Amino acid sequence: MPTGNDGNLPDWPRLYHALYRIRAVEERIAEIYPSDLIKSPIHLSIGQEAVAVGVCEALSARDIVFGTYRGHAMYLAKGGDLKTMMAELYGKATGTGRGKSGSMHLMDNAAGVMGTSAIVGSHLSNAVGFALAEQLKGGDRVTAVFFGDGASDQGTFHESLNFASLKALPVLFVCENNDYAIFSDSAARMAGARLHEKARGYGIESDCIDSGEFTEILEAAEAAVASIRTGGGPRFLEIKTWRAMEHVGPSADDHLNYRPAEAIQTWSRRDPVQAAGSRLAPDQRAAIEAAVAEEIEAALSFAADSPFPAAEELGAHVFAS
Amino acid sequence: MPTGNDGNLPDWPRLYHALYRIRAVEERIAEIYPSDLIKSPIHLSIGQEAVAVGVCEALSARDIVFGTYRGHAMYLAKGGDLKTMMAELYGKATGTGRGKSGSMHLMDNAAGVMGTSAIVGSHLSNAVGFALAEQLKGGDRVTAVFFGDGASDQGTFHESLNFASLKALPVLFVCENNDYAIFSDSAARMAGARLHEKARGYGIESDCIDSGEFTEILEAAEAAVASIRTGGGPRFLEIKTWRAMEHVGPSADDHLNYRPAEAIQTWSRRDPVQAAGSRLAPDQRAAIEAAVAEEIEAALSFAADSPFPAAEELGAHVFAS
Amino acid sequence: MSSQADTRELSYADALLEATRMEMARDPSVFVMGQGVDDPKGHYGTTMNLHREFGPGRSFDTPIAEETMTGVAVGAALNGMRPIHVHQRVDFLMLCMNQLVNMAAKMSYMFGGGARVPIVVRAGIGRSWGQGAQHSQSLYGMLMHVPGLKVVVPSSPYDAKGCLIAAIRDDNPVIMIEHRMLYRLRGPVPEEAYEVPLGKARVVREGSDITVVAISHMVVEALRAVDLLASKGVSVELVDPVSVAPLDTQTILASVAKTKRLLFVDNDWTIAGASAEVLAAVAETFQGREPVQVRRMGYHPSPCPTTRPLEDLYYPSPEGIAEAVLEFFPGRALDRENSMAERPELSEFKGPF
Amino acid sequence: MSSQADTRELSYADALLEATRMEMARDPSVFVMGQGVDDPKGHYGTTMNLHREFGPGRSFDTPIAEETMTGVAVGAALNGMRPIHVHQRVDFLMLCMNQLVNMAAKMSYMFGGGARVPIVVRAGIGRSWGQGAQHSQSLYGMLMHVPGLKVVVPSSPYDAKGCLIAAIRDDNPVIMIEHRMLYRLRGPVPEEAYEVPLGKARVVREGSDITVVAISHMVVEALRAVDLLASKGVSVELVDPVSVAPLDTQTILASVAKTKRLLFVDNDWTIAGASAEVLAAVAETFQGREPVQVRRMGYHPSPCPTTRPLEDLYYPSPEGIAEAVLEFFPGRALDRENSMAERPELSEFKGPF
Ligand SMILES: Cc1ncc(C[n+]2csc(CCOP(=O)(O)OP(=O)(O)O)c2C)c(N)n1
Ligand SMILES: Cc1ncc(C[n+]2csc(CCOP(=O)(O)OP(=O)(O)O)c2C)c(N)n1
Ligand SMILES: [Mg+2]
Ligand SMILES: [Mg+2]
Repeated sequence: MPTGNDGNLPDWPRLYHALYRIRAVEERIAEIYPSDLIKSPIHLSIGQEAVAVGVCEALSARDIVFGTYRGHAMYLAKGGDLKTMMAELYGKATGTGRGKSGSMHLMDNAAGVMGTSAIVGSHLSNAVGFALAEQLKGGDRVTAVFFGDGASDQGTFHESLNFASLKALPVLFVCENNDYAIFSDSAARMAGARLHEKARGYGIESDCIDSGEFTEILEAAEAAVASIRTGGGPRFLEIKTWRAMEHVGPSADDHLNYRPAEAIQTWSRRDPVQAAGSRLAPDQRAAIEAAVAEEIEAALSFAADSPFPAAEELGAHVFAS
Repeated sequence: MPTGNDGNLPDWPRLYHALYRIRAVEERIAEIYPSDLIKSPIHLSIGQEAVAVGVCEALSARDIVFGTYRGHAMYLAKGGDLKTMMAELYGKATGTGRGKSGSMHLMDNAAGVMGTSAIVGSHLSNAVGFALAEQLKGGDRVTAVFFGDGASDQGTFHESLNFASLKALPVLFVCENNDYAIFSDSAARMAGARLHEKARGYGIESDCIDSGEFTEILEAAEAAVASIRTGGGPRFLEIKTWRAMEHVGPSADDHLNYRPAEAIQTWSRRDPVQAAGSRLAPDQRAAIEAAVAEEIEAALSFAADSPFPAAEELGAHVFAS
Repeated sequence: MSSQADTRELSYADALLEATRMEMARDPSVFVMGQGVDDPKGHYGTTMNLHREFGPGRSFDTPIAEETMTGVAVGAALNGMRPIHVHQRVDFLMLCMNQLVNMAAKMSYMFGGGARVPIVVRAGIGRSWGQGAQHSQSLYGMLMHVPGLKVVVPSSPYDAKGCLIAAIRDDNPVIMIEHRMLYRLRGPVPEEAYEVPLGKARVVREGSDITVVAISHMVVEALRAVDLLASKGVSVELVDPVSVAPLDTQTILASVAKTKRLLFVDNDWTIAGASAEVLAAVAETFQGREPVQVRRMGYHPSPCPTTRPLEDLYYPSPEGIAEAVLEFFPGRALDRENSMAERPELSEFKGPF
Repeated sequence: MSSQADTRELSYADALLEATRMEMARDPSVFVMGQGVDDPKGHYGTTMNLHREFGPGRSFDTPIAEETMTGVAVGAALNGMRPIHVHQRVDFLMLCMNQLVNMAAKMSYMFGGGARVPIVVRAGIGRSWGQGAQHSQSLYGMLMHVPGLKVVVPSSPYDAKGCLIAAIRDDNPVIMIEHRMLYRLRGPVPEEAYEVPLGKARVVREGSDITVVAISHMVVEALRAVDLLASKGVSVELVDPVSVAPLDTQTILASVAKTKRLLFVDNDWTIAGASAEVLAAVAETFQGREPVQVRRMGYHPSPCPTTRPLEDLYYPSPEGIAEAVLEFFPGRALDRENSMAERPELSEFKGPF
């Protein structure tokens, strides 16, 4: 797990490990999916890993993240447990949510992953509220909230930015702008200025990274987190990225031709995992990949060997007690 | 009723009539209120009349307005019937809504007053939808929607601006910015840029009038309506104004000291009704005022003499048929 | 119903598409809006290519902004249009309850008849696999509480087409609840346009020993239960309310008056929902003067879990329904081993959504 | 209850204020948020000067943005706080149903116990005059449909204080429905902090001939009806559920088992609401084996009109309740002329809101 950055050069082996690990986990999930071991919708982040890893690298272990149904990358980047994640996908009692969460609602309190939601946009205000509580308590944790471009269609996006700015809350808004909400491109949904510009309209310092470059993301995130941590109030990052697979499910869907071929090519050239991997010596890279493969197989065994929840579990946890 | 402007100088006698008539009606309502003839909350526009009259003057009789519970001024400025309005306030069967609307839900189809709502912000999207239908049908009516600064707190404000801009709809957003939502001043609710600037963020041409000057409002409204009518898409007007009375009810409440004394004085000097009246010769003014007084008393008699709705009316109109 | 026997078969999804196309062709004020309605999947095919056939102004994608887009539909309706607003899931209606409950449901009344709001809100419900707490609700039990809203829950292709046409032509807000596991269900659907009256229950199967009322996909499940009961000598009368608001309690109560037994199989939570309303009507009607036995079943009173073993317990099943029926008849029991219904729409589902 | 007799009297509003102050003093994680909570009226006095006493961080005004502010409360709760979110009117909850139903009600379950959401949502309901269609709903009948939400409807100052304290200390989302015509009602309230258990009905008046269940302000109206019935020889057992979710059907059913008669006076629409749920429970419990007579009354099934003559028909009244009770006892009738209850909270109301 990334443990914060000390201002030195990026530690590429560690970063490649983080990026590659997410990729490998998701590719393995896609491979397994047709076997029906995972009976829950999966929204893969393949292609988008740099956002989660770049931002979580800038966060400390105690910081908090909120995310969406497309949450595997964020969960893993923040240090979420892989074994319990895989058990959750398999619907097992040892899963992050005892089999009640599935892929869409991963959570890991110990790692600061406060949960993921499948109602587009609805978790932004939860993150803002978490940050409000942090401010009220005088704590120094930063809350980062990941969301898609589609979430910005919702009024709560604006209400959340407004309130965060009004109270100068320690929250980092991270827009993973992959330009699509399912098949709908942002031009069909959004008028006017870009999102980070709209965020500035609320008096929130905002940045955009359009290149997909990992180091740019990392630097912007570090600057933002540092400013938030020292009482600078909310910050906003709009990070362009690209979803390589279909919106939901284990496959690619570019044969449906809803996205421009040129953009597909551009972003395939920018693949963040390949880019990071190419910075390493082949044997170093191979060692990382082998270690990841081993970890994944161990997690899968854990998941496979775990029991399904007992019938009594159906009625448990409706209320906390 | 104003019938649109022909580019000549303002017709002050007519405008004063429109402004004074609203003022006089509301003052009369405030006077009557303690007698309990009006058993329904009243939100007076005293002090804000220039907005409604200025904008409606720029609209044609066939154009459409949507407004709020603070709707008397808009209703009257757009040509809503005074008799049925007063009957409605008295809860009578001859009222605009047969006694089911009260002051907060005035409507006059014939005058293009499409209704008023008491859920802050909720009618913006209705106006946008009305304009969408107008566009789909190829009609040329402009839809204007009046709302307070408080309504802009709601996410639907943003969603509505976004969609109106996206579809280039013939809708005029009119923000009556009296700086308060009940006792809450806008600084306690809003961060960042001013509202008309936020509107620009959606690619909507926007104007602000801070002076309270009637002619400025009128000119801005005429320019906006002309542009909308010729296919220029939505426009936005932020018009600063001042509520002279309490949020709801017949009295002033400045003794509660929630608004700066200086602002109270400034806006009292800017009273739009006095300003217009002072442009007229005293006898001309007196004649207008006398005519208005007569009209009001006739409306009150109509209201007083009308019957209450029969018991069967309770179950009628749950569904349209 | 006999006239349907000769008619062509369509899937539920195609019946909805056909209804929409016919109404759009007939009436230029009808249009379709909603997230993804013009996308390559066309909301399970139900809006497929409408934007091509009728132009992009009459079937269009929207921002993900349920509150405002519902308000837009309401406003368009006030200007004479008849919008059909499509939502992937009823859960998302929680974002536009304000427009539905405070605006659409109120306007006719609060303006004394001066406004009408002919909108159709189509919303998907239902399981597939692992949809979880936020994508598995039904909520018609909540929506039917509000005067001014009509709520229909068709279970067959025939009713899907007829209800949608009736809903489009209705001058009021109509919410249409569509279970995803029904979209591929096939059944007879007349080619012409026809209306299924909103507020009239349908007796799906006549019987004399017990009245089973089931809603939406539970009608399919209840029919399977009836098959499982074939050898048990229980004559089931199966009633589909088709609409929960208005709710045709008369037809249901007439059946109960005959059978003296009622099992309500809800497709939702039962607390203060459709089944509560019908059981209350039974209490009011019979006033304990006759020994009318009642029972309701529905979603387990919890959010929906994702894992299959718990999901299977969460939803009523054909076997569970059959067992519940038999409990009304002491001494008869189901042999679970040899009584598992085929449920192709569930067993053949392979994801991803 | 006898211990209350000696205690000091407080108004319902003051009881709420006292509960809030005590809990804020006891527990630094408790805070108050909502439109106007720090304004000169302090939400009918219930939040008066809390910002002065505890600082502006612990009682603050919010933007008019119900969805997001509810989400903020949820998020703060996830971070260990216990927010009390105050709404002038339950109607505005239609703007935050998503946060209540899809988020707050789901989190504990969908994270397998990994999250808890201790929020209190206070919402006003009820008439005064001419509030109309958009400011007169109750909607607890809708909210109680959703597993994961608790919904309380206290009718007395004693229960107001005790329920609010219990709600604040509860680890789950609790919605508290407060009728405006109760705020000035006075009654005994112990000085110390105490909890009224959420989910326990209260027998307000013991009796043997008929069980009347009434909710919120209808408890007050039903007590007046009982007075009107004094000379009619009908012994009424009056039960106040106090909480509709969880709903203590046991206490109600025990009373009905005794009286064999139930009149439910709802403070909401009855369709698929609290009264439907209780009548359904009666049908389930007695299975028509005993002649249990039932009836429900509530808001007229329409939006609320503004004019007083229709408003008077829209709401159950003491006289209407008394007449409904007498209909259970053929031959006895109310002399309307000489039986008009005093209703100071309504007759003395002079606006403006
Ligand atoms: C409130 C709501 N409306 C609609 C949906 C259906 N839906 C699921 S994902 C999605 C697209 C979201 O796009 P974006 O926010 O850009 O995230 P991405 O999937 O691209 O990561 C939509 C519309 C939903 N889940 N919630
Ligand atoms: C959704 C909603 N939340 C809260 C309220 C309570 N409320 C009534 S008027 C008002 C203030 C609105 O202020 P503004 O929009 O500026 O209009 P003004 O009263 O100043 O004309 C509020 C908060 C409401 N009616 N609707
Ligand atoms: Mg996206
Ligand atoms: Mg204002």
